[in-house]
Amino acid sequence: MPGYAAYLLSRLGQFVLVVFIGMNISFIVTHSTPIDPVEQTIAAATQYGSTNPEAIALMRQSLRELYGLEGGLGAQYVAFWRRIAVGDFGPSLSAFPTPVAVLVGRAIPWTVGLLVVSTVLTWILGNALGGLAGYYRKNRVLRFAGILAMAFHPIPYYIVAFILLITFGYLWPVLPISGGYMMNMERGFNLGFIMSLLEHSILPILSLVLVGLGGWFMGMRSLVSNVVTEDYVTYAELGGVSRRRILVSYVMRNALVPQVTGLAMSLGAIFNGAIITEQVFGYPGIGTLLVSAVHAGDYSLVLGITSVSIVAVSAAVLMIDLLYPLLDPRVRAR
Amino acid sequence: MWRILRDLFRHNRAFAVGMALVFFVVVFATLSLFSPYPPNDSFVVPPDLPPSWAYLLGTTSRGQDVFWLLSFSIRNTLLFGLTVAFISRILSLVIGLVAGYLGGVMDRVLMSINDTFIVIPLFPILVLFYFVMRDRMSWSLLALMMACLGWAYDARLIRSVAMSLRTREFTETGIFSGMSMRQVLVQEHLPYVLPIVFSTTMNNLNWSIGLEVTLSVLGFTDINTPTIGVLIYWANQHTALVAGIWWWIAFPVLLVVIAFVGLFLLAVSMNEYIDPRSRLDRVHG
Amino acid sequence: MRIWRAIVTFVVAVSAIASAHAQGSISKLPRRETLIVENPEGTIKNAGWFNIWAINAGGQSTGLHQLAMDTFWYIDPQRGLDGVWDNSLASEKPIYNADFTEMTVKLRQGIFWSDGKEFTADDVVYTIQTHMKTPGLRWSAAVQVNVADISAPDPYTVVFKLKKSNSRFHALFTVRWNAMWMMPKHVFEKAGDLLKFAFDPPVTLGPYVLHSYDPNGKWFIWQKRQDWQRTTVARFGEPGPRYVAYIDPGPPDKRVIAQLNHELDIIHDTSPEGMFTLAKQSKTSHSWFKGFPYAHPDPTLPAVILNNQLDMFKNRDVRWALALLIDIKAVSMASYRGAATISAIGVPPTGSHPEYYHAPLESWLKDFELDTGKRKFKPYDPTLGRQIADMLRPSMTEQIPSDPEEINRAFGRGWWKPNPQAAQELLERAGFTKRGERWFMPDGKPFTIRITVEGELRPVMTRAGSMIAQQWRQFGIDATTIVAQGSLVDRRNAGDYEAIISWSVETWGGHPDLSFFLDSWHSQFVAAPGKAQPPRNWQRWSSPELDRIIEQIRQTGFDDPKGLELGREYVKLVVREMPTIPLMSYNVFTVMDDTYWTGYPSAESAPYTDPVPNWANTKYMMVRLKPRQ
Amino acid sequence: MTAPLLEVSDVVRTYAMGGLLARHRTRAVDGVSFHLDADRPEILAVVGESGSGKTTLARMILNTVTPTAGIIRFQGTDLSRIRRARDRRAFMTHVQPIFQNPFEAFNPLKPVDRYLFVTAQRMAGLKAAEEIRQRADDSLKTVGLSLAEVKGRFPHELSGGQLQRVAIARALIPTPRLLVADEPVSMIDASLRTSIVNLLRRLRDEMGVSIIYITHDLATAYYISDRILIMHRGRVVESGNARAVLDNPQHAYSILLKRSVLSPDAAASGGAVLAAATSRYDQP
Repeated sequence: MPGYAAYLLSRLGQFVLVVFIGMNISFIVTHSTPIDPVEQTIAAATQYGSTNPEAIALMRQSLRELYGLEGGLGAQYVAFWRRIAVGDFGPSLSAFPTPVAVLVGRAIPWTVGLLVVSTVLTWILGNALGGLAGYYRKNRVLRFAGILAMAFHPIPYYIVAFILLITFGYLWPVLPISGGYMMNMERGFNLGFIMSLLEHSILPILSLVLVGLGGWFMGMRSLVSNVVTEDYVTYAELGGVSRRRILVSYVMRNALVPQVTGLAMSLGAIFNGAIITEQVFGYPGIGTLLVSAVHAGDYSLVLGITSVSIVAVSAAVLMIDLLYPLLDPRVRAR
Repeated sequence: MWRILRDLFRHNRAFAVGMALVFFVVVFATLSLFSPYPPNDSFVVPPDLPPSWAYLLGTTSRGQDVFWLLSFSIRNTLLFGLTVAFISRILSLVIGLVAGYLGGVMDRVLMSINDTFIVIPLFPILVLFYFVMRDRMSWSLLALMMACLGWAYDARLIRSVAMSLRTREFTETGIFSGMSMRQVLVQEHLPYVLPIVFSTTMNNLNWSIGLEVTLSVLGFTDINTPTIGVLIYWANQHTALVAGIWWWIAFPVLLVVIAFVGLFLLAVSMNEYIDPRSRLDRVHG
Repeated sequence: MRIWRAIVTFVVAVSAIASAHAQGSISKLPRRETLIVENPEGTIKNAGWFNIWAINAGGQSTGLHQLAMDTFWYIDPQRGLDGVWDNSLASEKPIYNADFTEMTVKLRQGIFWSDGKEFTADDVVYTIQTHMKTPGLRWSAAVQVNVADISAPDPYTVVFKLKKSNSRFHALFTVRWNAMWMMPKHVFEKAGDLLKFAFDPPVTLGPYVLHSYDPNGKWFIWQKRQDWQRTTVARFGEPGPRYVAYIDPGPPDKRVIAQLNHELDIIHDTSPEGMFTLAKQSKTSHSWFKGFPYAHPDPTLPAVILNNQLDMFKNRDVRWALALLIDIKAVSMASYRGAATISAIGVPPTGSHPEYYHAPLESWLKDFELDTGKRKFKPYDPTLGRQIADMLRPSMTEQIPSDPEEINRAFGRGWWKPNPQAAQELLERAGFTKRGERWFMPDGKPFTIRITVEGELRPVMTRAGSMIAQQWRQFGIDATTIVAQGSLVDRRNAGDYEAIISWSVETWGGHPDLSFFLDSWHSQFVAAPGKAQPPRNWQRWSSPELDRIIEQIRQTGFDDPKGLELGREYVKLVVREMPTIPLMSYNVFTVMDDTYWTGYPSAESAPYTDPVPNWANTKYMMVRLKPRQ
Repeated sequence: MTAPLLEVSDVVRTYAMGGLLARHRTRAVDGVSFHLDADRPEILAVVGESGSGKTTLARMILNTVTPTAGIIRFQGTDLSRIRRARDRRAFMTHVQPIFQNPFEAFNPLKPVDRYLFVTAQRMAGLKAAEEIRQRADDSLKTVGLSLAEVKGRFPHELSGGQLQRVAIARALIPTPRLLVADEPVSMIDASLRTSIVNLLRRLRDEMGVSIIYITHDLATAYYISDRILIMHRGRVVESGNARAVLDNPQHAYSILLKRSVLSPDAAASGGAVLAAATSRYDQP
């Protein structure tokens, strides 16, 4: 049964395989860390407070039972897949008994909202500028823009974020520096909340865009330079098609194909969160959750987050692969 | 080879400037060999001094001379980035070209491996890896680990170009001329993917150094090896930005930017040189 | 070009939105009635969880245990509002029988839960019995190990029957940072599975109730109870702030910025440099000490903890040699920029301890002799605290006190004078050899020490560790630091480290009794190498002599003056044996902003409590805070 | 009785087309059979409009596309059995392609002589540099060029006609038995076509090479081929002696095809009865 159906099936199979392997790797890595959630819990519970060694031993035992860590690695592995099968990640260990799904669900809208906007914005700006710069290679302004974008690109993100923070939060304090919205505000669909939401997202988005721009710019620039060599562009140029039309409908359209792939993957990858952004701007999201889960040895939560991320990225890759043959007949012919 | 470089240097201003900047950074990094202070020692000079003739780039709150500290840091950071970039470029080139050329089952297998690497979330893996490795975690191990995690995306990019190269007739000519797969890939296809390799190298460098900084800022690296990340880590621990010790941050950032702009200009001019279109232009003209 | 126009438009739009919303509007609460406090727990993963009895399910110092909880007694790490000891829910001190197998508690009357129900012995009995039969609660184990039975002869009296003699059983209900809190019976008995009960909103015993919270755990706002007079702090007056917000302000730099913008009234902790910045730039910011070293010394003793189960540290000579290689002045500079309160002995130099331990023992320390085998010498240098002050005076000028007593209080007294010569002799006696520039252990391997530090989580301690590694390295020991952020707890528990910068000494601060940490130093609790060790004897040191001291303390009443004698015996023992190398107190740069509130505690004028806001004891601060006119 | 040079029997090749929902399979080549004799070199023209399956057929003969059904044998060897690299190379020494677009047939970034050398080295098994050069030069001379003319030249420095000759010269280096020429003249200036076409004929006559000449151009097919296959939508609609078929087409499609290709300027070039034609059969 050759053809697209077979392709679809085999690609789906590959998707399942990749997700399976990815989740297994996550399982192995998370469970091979030396961080023991029980010890973390005990340490946090007894920190600064009174400790009775005998009581600690008892506590250790009952926590082990509570967290379901008694059965050893094999049993945990089976339990992991059994839960995944019903779409459940079990309870978080560091916020027992709250389900992992609840914690992840609370954080994800923020992460997705922030990163989708900034990723798409960065992508559009970077590709537009890069495309122009790749096509009008002699243009001074664009050359300068290119150097500027590249100069910004290598500045460690942490620094960029912090400079923005100091500039707009302290030297010229016009923007809020912390949180996703104003403290003590009714969440909901009302103007005040939305304005507050926008206001709080400006700095995080701006920092992400500034730093991310260079990559897309650079990629698009070189892709366009490549496409420009293709015959059809030369023909179009000779045929008297206007430069702008060539750029838009001949050059950009073709150069964009790999960039769309990149966009899809970046969008998939947003489920990793933006850890430094969240840290610097105190923005709620999955990154902070992940770091704290790692610190707490909360396998369930780490696995929950990585699994969501693995599925999201795989799905993005799958989508691209399924759409690719429909867009590019040369690939289909194979 | 030398002639090409000389010509580039003479006629291509971007190349000349890039070369000069990179040379500057390399010289700076080499200076680390002559540092009067071991890189990890603190309070060898008075702390918190702004740039002056005695301390060209000022001193840190840890009593380190920023000038010498920076020479170690930039050296290690660039070596780190280049190591990651080099290893991961080789991986992505080999896998991308082979998968694109062979297609079929082999492509499916390679891309499955590739995709697994793409979908595994990097950050938690690196952090967990740090915990698993504990005291053995080092600069080189991190570089190796990141190289192994950093090739997949570009391999996919290269594969897509290789796939379209595979359908071009000159590939058939090569095959019917009796070229081996290696020959076709290296001699026929490689020139077409080199521009991508160059620009992804820049991205990869940026990515690896950025990730190193991120991990360092969060404290997930070996802080005994001075790198830009570790430098920022310490500056951050001393709230240097708020405390007004701007030279602790500004000069390292400036140097990183110089290094990158230099490398970028080199990459662009090299790209222009190896780029099929400009190569054709050149031979035409 | 269009793109430029788009960018310009975007920037203009951003500025417009920004300017339209003037800053300072961080909440809709009336700012003058709101106290904004940093919660060092950061972002609370599981914000909607207020059942503090379930282990770590939600936050603790979100205001929950400071403003909503209550228990029998509090010991203040500083002077206290009315003495160190405060009878909170109890109306008097614990009453033990002669052999410490029974403890009777008299309860205060007229205390009400925030939902209007009176607090009585029923609640206490319910709390204890629940913990006895429910494993997995925060204090279940402690209750199960100790309590045989509980009864309430009348609504305001409870009697604990203990499983075995325990003169410190009341410590379970005595707040030092926290303690076992009382549950509202009428709420919890209807709750079903207690491990799955979120207790949202919490019914409180403290003077505040929950007003609102961020589902993402960035902030928690508490509101003063209408009937605050029916709570235990009412004895000291009305709490000042109508609202108290506990927030996650982000990393240390941001806390500084937030306070400079007057958006954060109390910073829990920042870096020394952040503190200096605030001291320089903000007229309204101040801290525990008026000038240098600013920070509040917590009753906690960071030390170089050596793993005494490792062969290389089994010999006392080696441990002492390592101590003599530390230049405490440099460590103080590197860690706290000099703002450290040093301590040569095994109790923190804070609260009432200098009076009880440091001052009285100073003459003994001065006479203390160490024998290297080649010669005898007196390692203690009583002037080191002063030397640090003198070193800082040129740059910090009038910030540095000159009164010797003040210097003692702020910088500590003396420490061990660096003595590489003696260290060399001690190491050689222990069988170590120096070849070239490097030291080798008796088995011929290079003498390497990896010092584990906590990194970002304890920046100051990380700095101290780096400096000590450097000093050891300069002597020819291959010493490096390892950041074990996150895994520190596991490694410390399992003895999977060589040296660690951490603390195994924590005390009440206000009270000379040392059992709080010392009881767990008994050799009966030392785990085999590789096995998890219960807190706090991380150094895994066992000594028959110490066991004898601990056993005697167990037989002595809490306020018995004999306890102090035994405490001093412990101090002398650990000076001789040096199982850990004590460094300094854990100084916390808690910075308070006067813009909206006054009446914060301070060392000079109002040492009534610890200002460090994650301590449950800080509830006392609320009654002293007054809005600034 | 020796095996035929090439034997194509009932070859089918299908492709899946269409989107996610509306999929259908097209038969690019649908049951084609023919054979070439081993002892009598000939030019077989495969004629059809674009999309008629002739290129797919060519690729199957070159063994770069596998048939969905049917068998192709070259000198008695089933092409689908050729798996090892050595066998494949042996096959390629006997069967060589000539592509439609000479500008595409060579890597624009490489000098064209390189392909000649590589072929001489790897396909003809020559080792010494001098021998290799000699062989390349000989081969170029066969097509009316010389090594001196093309040495170090890049594809864009040569004209289409020259390039196509270099391509043919390269294909001839391993002394193949069969050339598969896929529209070898369609991208070349009309004025140069005849020379290429004549060259092909000369190869048949002088070197005994069989040629499968794929084209949509009836004029040249008529001019040089011995036999002809007319393909329409993957099927052979008519075949036989070229002149017989073209002079008197039977199938409706062939008639239509013939009617639409006559052009006035064709007669002018080369003195042939029919010459190059550029227009195409209109798609239904």
